[in-house]
Amino acid sequence: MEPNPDVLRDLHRRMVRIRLFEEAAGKLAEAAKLPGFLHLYVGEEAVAAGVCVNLTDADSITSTHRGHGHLVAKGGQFRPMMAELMAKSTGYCNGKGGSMHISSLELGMLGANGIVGAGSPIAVGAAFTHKYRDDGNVAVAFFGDGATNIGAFHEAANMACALKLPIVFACENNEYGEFTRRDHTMAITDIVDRAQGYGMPGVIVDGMDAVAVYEAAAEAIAFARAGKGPTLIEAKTYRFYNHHGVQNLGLKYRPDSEVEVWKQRDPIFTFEAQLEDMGVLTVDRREALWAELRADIADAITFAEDSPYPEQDQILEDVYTRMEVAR
Amino acid sequence: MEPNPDVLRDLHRRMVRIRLFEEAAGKLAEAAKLPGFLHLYVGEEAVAAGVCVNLTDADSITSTHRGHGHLVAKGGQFRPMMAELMAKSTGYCNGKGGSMHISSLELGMLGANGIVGAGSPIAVGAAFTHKYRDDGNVAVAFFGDGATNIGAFHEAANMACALKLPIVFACENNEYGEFTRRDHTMAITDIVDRAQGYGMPGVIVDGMDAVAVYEAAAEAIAFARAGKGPTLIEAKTYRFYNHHGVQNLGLKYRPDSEVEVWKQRDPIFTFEAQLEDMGVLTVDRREALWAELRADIADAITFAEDSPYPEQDQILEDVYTRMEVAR
Amino acid sequence: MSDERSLSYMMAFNEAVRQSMRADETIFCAGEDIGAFGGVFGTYGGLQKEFGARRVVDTPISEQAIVGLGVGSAVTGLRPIVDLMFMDFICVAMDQIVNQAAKLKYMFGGKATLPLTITTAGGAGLSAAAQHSQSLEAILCHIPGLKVVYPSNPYDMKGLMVSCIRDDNPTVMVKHKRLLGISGPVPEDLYTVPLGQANMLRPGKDVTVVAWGRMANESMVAAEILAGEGIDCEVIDPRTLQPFDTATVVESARKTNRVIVVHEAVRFGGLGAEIASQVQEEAFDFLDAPVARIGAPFSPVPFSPALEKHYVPDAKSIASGIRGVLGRKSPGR
Amino acid sequence: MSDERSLSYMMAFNEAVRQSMRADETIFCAGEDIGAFGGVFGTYGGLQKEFGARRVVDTPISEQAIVGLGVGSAVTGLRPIVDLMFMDFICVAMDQIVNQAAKLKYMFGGKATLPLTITTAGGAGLSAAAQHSQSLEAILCHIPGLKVVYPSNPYDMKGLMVSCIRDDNPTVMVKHKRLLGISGPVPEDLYTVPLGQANMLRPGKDVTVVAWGRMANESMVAAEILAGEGIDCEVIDPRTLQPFDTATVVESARKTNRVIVVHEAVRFGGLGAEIASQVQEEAFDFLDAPVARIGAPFSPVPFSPALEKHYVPDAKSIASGIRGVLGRKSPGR
Ligand SMILES: Cc1ncc(C[n+]2csc(CCOP(=O)(O)OP(=O)(O)O)c2C)c(N)n1
Ligand SMILES: Cc1ncc(C[n+]2csc(CCOP(=O)(O)OP(=O)(O)O)c2C)c(N)n1
Ligand SMILES: [Mg+2]
Ligand SMILES: [Mg+2]
Repeated sequence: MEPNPDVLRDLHRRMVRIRLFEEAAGKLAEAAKLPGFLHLYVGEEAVAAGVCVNLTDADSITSTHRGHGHLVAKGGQFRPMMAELMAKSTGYCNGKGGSMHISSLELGMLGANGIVGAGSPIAVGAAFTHKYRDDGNVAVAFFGDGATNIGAFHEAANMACALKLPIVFACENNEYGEFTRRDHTMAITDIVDRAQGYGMPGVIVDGMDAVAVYEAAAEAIAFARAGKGPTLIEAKTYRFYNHHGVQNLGLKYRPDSEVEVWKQRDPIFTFEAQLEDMGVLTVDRREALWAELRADIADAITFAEDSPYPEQDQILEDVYTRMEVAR
Repeated sequence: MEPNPDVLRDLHRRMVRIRLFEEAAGKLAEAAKLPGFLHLYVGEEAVAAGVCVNLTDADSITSTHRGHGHLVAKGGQFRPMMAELMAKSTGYCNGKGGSMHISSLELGMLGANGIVGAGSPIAVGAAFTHKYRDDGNVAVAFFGDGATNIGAFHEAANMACALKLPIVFACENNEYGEFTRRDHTMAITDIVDRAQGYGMPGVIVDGMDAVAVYEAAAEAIAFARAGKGPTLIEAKTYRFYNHHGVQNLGLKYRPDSEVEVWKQRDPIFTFEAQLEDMGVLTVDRREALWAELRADIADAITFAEDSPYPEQDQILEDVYTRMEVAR
Repeated sequence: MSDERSLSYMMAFNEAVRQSMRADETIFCAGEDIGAFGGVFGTYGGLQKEFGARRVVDTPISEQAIVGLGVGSAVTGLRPIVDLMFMDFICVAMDQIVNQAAKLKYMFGGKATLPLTITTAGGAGLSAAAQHSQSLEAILCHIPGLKVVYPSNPYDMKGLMVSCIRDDNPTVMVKHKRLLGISGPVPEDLYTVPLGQANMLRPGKDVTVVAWGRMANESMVAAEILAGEGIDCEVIDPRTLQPFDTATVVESARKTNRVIVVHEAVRFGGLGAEIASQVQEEAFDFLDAPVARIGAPFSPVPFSPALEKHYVPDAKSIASGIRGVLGRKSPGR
Repeated sequence: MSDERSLSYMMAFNEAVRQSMRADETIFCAGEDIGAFGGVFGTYGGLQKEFGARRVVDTPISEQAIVGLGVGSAVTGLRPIVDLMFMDFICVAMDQIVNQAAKLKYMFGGKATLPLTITTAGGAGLSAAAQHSQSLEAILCHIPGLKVVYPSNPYDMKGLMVSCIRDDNPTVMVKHKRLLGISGPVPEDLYTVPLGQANMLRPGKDVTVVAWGRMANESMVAAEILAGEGIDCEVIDPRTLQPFDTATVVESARKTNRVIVVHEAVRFGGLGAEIASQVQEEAFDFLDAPVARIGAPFSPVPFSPALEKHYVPDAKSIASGIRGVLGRKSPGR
């Protein structure tokens, strides 16, 4: 499933959109303009983009605490995203969710999630709907390496296989859970070794290579759409910034040299070089794209800044869906 | 690790003790003399016996809802066991736990458990103690095939491997979880396929063959005692009676023919035939053993029947360990 | 007349699910042993036969994934009913219930509906010991986003279950294990009992008794006993515990001037505390005695029937609690 | 004088653990990121350096196994301290907490001791949204077998934490996230604050205010504001929520005749309900007004600081609540 030039450009655009959104969010956070926690996706763009290029709005995804990248890749608009991060009433969640719960049901993005591993069972439910309706759509659960140690992931993976649901488990293995190295918390080298325990295929992919992710995801998604059941994809990747926020202000937990090695493999810059070599992207077009998207970001920031905060009386709204009394 | 004749006789004795206890409990339950739920271990005796022959009282085990067999195999005495099932104050748990929570800390039996899968994390804790103290002891977690679908099992297995604890995960795969066939709830054939996802060795063993279980357990336990970490043992076995109680009174969920095939492989009778062939057990000795143990059971029943129920004022005892006020 | 047809509590549940499923293709059920076997309590009996394995799904023993299945399918447009066999097992799935199902709509700024029903079996009285006998409704009622019902009779069971299924919010339907076999009149048609409306089981003038689930029935027996002593109890079954019908209870309190709440859960921190607090807040000047509470003592549920029978409130202990509120002594105490 | 040494709430916790570990080899700590990194809140900082990775253990992200590790090691003779980073995550481990840790001793007929301490961080005020801001103490307090502490200042933090560690029962130590940085006098020696004893933060004669964690401090500010209006508040910090020091609160209620309970959790079903119920039960004839309760509105914790600031009670809203109990109007209301 070699991607055609349109797909390549689409992959690229999605990645750049994520990068710009995240860099902007990081800057705003450092300027104390974003309340709450912020988990940046920078460095991992190829995973969300590579997977989501294969999806439509009718397909469902679940996400993690590190969810902006997934929403952008699924088509998220900068304005309501930025507004949400700034806790404004024009945000995707009207300022009630924030970075950790950003979502867009119209785009099939069933929410970032503050509980590690909790998204996967929800993705199983979405996949169940797709199978129940026989609508040809799939669900993708994104989660980290650390999340595979939690029970909810396990139950979701097993149930999806037992019910043969149209779902892809997309693991972003960035070698850390918060500030702890992966090898302290599991005795295996590859997450994908867990796939066989559920009875699904597992595939390792270079998470810094958008095309590799795209191809693996295309296959797994086609497999799911064909009714053949789940796949576990492990994308080896790395986050360039701190677990949350931008710079690590606490104890050092990753050697600089390690960060540097991974930064050399920046998923966007290496991809751009390839695309230029292939003639799919010219320097002009690339620069125009970045400029265009930078303008979008600036616009979104202005929009968000100009937006009102929610009003006090909205606290008690949206807790329940109000039901007609007589039905 | 060929077992010597003493071990063989020990295995045999433990299995017969389990069988007699369980048959007696079943009869009492049918006579409405045992309150609450009762999950019989008949058919699976080779597993508990084969594992526990390798353990001392200083080693720890955790158990399941189907826990009598584990306690008997670990050296449980009939009198306090029977009294517990009869809800008497002379029971192992003073009548507060019953069948589903039967335990004996002095014997290293950390409790039957009414929550499927919940014993494994507790076994991890016991194994941690053994490692922390460097006392050379191990923990064994017993659990069913169905329990491997629950998150707590997964977390326990992974944590035990990550911390390289002296523990053995002993799965009793009896092909059913309650009234549902295993192949409806998982897409794999062998539970042991899950071992690799945690980074531990996995071994399949014939759970109707006490010697096979013994050998596999001996190896795994030696491995654990040597500080090499966990092992997953999958014993293929079968319960001869209903999920709870004795006979199935509800809808039929297992074909009679299936039950029959397994009963042909009765772990005790086939073993006795072998032992007689080997000259390890004479017919006389066998009959004497059954008679002796039957008498023990009768004694235990009398003891339990004659024992008093706990008194109302004991309800509020044992909730907390009382602390000295000033310390 | 169809209204006089008698059905068990268990079959009333079953019929609610069955008729609802016939009427709405988006409804499905999932849980352990509920398919081929019909559920360990028989409450899902025969449904898979009628609706097939597509709509009545046997799941692995995976409570977190079972509730997650409900959350994810509800938010994408289905109307799931998921079963957690024993109420104690809500603890296993607590994150999906409390942090996901209850909060998802809110976290999404209201842009989601979650027509999810969780069914479970609560209560003691079967010598099922500490992990299979709990009454944990107070925990659920403390969580914004959830609704909780706990029917005491077959009529309410059917009507409340239909309401739960139709409700666009996550609801928890608690069946009491000891009530499964009781029978009573249940109309054949598909009716609802609205959520959030208490039921006046017995009007009276001397004291208000608030009780649900099995305790509602025990309280009725207590009321009969006390009627013989000239004490006229008003017994209110809230039926829905969240949202709670405070108005009905407060109105009654203002009339009788004495209130007692009865539940099976341990007294400390039980829902009785919330009800008592609300009553004294809203009927302070009407109260002739403190609002009393009857609940289990502060211990896990003991296994031995010799203990359990004293642990769970019954008509006798309720009657003596009511006498206490009225400043009367119980005989032989 | 050592008593005048000032330490932060966070470091008071740290010192309690450190000094306890020096004194008792059976104590170890386990949790996510607590080892090399010292915990995401820094509360475990430097402990691994002093005690090594054997005694300060970084675990996988596995809350159920973390608590299970505590249960199993406690029952076999160690004295574990296990950390659940955010209080919201108790839901993930709820089965091990509620069905295992709390009940094990009882189910075993008393033949077990479980010297387990679970530490966690509760409370809102960091714009951490619905899944990282909850106050779920009422749930834990409803479970027989658990003890629960919630310190409001560094002195109590150290003393209560030492008591938790030494207690032979499962205890839950809730640190309030917003108090981590506050400082106050903390003796250098290893002292205890006994579990189950309330602390009279401020004697007064007009009204009793019961509040813990951050709300204790906000209530003290409210009391200062009201002092200027001639209202003399008695502020009681129970410190331990389970077992609850009813006697101290009731005694105060009998003196002041007016009581208000303040907590950060949602009002409905919060611990305030239990306290209010007990007060009206035991001081009915002394009360001049209903026992009042201040808590969060019945919704998940909203992310936006614009909403969260109104969601969490503060000195101002507490002051106006207290005025209400006294039948006075708040200015500008
Ligand atoms: C149940 C739960 N436990 C712990 C946390 C705290 N926490 C937030 S992110 C995180 C690390 C997750 O690691 P991983 O799954 O690898 O994702 P990554 O952050 O590396 O993308 C942890 C432990 C949480 N949010 N939920
Ligand atoms: C968390 C939880 N879910 C469901 C149950 C109900 N239940 C009790 S035993 C059982 C089946 C367990 O199957 P398995 O682990 O294979 O053990 P077996 O009974 O076959 O020995 C179930 C579902 C339970 N006790 N705990
Ligand atoms: Mg990671
Ligand atoms: Mg089984």
